[in-house]
Amino acid sequence: MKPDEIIQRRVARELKPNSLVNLGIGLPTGVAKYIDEHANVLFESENGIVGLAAKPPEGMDDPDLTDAGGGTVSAVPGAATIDSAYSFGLIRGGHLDATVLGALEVDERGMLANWVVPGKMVPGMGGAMDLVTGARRVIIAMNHTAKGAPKIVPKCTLPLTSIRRISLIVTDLAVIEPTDDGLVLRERAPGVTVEQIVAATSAKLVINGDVPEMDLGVAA
Amino acid sequence: MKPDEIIQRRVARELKPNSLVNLGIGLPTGVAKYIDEHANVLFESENGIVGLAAKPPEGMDDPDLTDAGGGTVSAVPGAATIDSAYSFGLIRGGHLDATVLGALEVDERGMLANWVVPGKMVPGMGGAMDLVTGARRVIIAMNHTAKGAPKIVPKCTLPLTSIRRISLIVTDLAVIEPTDDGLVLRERAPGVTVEQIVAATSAKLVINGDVPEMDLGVAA
Amino acid sequence: MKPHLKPEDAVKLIPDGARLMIGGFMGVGSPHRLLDALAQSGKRNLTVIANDTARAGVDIGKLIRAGAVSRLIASHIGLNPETQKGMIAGEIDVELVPQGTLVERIRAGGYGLGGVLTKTGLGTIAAEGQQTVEIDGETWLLAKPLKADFALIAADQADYAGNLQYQLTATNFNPIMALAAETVICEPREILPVGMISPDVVKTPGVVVDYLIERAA
Amino acid sequence: MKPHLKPEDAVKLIPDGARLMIGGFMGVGSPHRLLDALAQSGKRNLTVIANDTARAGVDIGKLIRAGAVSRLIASHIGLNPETQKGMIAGEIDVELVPQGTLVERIRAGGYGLGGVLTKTGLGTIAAEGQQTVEIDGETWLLAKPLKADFALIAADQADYAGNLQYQLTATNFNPIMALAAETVICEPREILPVGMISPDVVKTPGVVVDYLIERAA
Repeated sequence: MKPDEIIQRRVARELKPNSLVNLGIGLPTGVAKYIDEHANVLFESENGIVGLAAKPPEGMDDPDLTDAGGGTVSAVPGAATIDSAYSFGLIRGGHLDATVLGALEVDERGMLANWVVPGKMVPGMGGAMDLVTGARRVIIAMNHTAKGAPKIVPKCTLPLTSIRRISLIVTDLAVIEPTDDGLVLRERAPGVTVEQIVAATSAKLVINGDVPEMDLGVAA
Repeated sequence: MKPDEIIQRRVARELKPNSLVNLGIGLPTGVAKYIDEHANVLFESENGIVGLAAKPPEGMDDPDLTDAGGGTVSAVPGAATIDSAYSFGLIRGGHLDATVLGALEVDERGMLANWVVPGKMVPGMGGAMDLVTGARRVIIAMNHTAKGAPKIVPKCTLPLTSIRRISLIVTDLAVIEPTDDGLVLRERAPGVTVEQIVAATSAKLVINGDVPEMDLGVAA
Repeated sequence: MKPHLKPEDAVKLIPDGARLMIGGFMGVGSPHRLLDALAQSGKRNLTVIANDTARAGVDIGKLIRAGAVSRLIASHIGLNPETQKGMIAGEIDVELVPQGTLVERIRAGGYGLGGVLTKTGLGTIAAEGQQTVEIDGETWLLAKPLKADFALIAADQADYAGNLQYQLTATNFNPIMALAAETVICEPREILPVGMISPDVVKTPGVVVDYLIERAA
Repeated sequence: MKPHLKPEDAVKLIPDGARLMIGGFMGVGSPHRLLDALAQSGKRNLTVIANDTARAGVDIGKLIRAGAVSRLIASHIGLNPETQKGMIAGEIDVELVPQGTLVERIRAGGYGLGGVLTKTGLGTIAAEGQQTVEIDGETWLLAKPLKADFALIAADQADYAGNLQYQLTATNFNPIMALAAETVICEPREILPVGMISPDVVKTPGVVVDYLIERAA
């Protein structure tokens, strides 16, 4: 199984039936593919819709129905259009059950940096700061390392997205939960050892006994 | 002409074409009768509609179309429904060209008291404080005296509605404008003398030369 | 499909002492059947957050008459003498709030904002004891967010997923309250299959609604 | 009837140095023809308040490419490298604001509120130099209201009175900006006689709209 699919399948299992979820652009968007269609997970996109669905059939797209990346999407029956103020009312007001976002760095305190690399990349925070501050659960979906360098670090060197601790980190190697006691290693990806995870992580990991393998719902 | 009609006709002449106006319940509501229908003055009611119109024909009223007093009304073509937050966004945000309200007292500083008589009448301020603080012009429409006692006083004895100075006072006797120099007597009602107005007013009035009679647009 | 209840079963969810937001403006846009059931249920010690208490014995006025309300946050009680009497007798603790501030406080509660900065009420007795904030040399009144255990709201149409639309001046506080309470119970005029209400007409997405009141038998 | 203009005449109302709010999200729901005309008009030194600058040379990106913008308040410029280049070269003064804070700042400007109290950005570099407020022992960031000389917005349908409705995700910032500018110019997809849009579907009452852009010839 490809690294992205491992991450997406594992994150999909975190999303509860009848919940409202915002998926970041890129890798997180792909999580939707692995949600049980009967679970009635509802996706919101911060540009203003509750009930976002997959890309439209070829030739059936509408320029006024898009995701937060500006790409055309479809919608589920029972979708609702909202303006930007309402959209962030849902996000900031705690009505969003979960957001799934990428990361540049996560650290031992559970702090996230995902919006700027000073002097190099200045995209702006978009909705990320509101999402990380306001969503009930913040799930980070990312590759464990970037060009071989650990992204889970003792302390973020990049500017933080929020001072609110994120809820869970899901990578192609592991599931890690930030807690008061530090980053607890909860699960290993299929075939990955604890030693491999520790080697790919520059932050200290808390390891309590046996670390089980991820359940991806299918054979990896 | 009855006192109320004098007040209503004179206030009507203050409302500019294409403006958005909120009329308080009671005497101010009656101002609408005297607006030129071609002037396109639009009425908003703080319970949530832009484009309020007169009472509906007998048997044609709808319980979901009401004014701020809860009475059924009709609406003009091109009316718009708004929620309470938007309604007060219009009011507080300076989008309302004028509000016409009654008063218990107005004083030499142009301060208004119109929402409570401690120990006696506790109706609550409803939308009055927002209207007086936020409307571009606040026009007071009231009888000059209450049971013979002046309502235009040196200093309000009742709790203020706002610390924002109101724009104009129109009574059955006079038109008075609060200014930096005090209450300027601008106009007399038909047949009323300056002396009668002064006698019915306990506040000091600034009288600059001849005080013209109100133009009511019709013979009084 | 959204859970749906009869009014008398919905009020069983509400304990004595609960904090309720109730939609409506002089009863227009209030959840009439839900209020009937609540007034008959014998609840005590409720806190009600609403624009007003309608008229004596009508809509929210039924809760007042039933003695169910011990605390009220409202902008206006002038047309319900029973509420005024209860206030003067010390039976109902009434907090009067300017209407525009009241609705923004409810919105702030629902939108995760720390409060409302307004000029309304500044320098009046309505501002007594309240915090002010200086911004660029100007003084603003800080009014705090309001939240509730339950929002009891009314809508014109709902679909099976709980998406709501409102009609005319029956809209008022309802869509704002729908975001500010832990549990949202809506009494719609009619309930339709999913897909019958255009996404652009929905004013409250079903995802924030917890229960629909079934149509009258 | 609302005054109506061709795009090239509408942009004549806008002087160099004007402060503009522009609706849209990555160009979706932006007033395309108005932006075309504005980019071609040779304006200079504009301040733009918008969610983003779309892509290079597209919609608001046309203003960037034309060198018309000297100051930008936005939440995201990541998909327009020309904006980033202009920022790094010091040609465009860019203020990045979290999206939810940006829209609330615009709303506060339009609604007559003194600012926005939010947790978003607190303790990050996005909050540097900003005022904080303590409320019941909690710290909130105070973000100031935004207003503009002009709002350039797009709508789906307008009526002759300027009442507007929006479609799907083309709604975004448009209805919020419609209250926050001195002069509001709207480019609707279609214009209908008064009475063709239900009052309950109108999201922006015509009374706050100053000009409509006529349909393309």
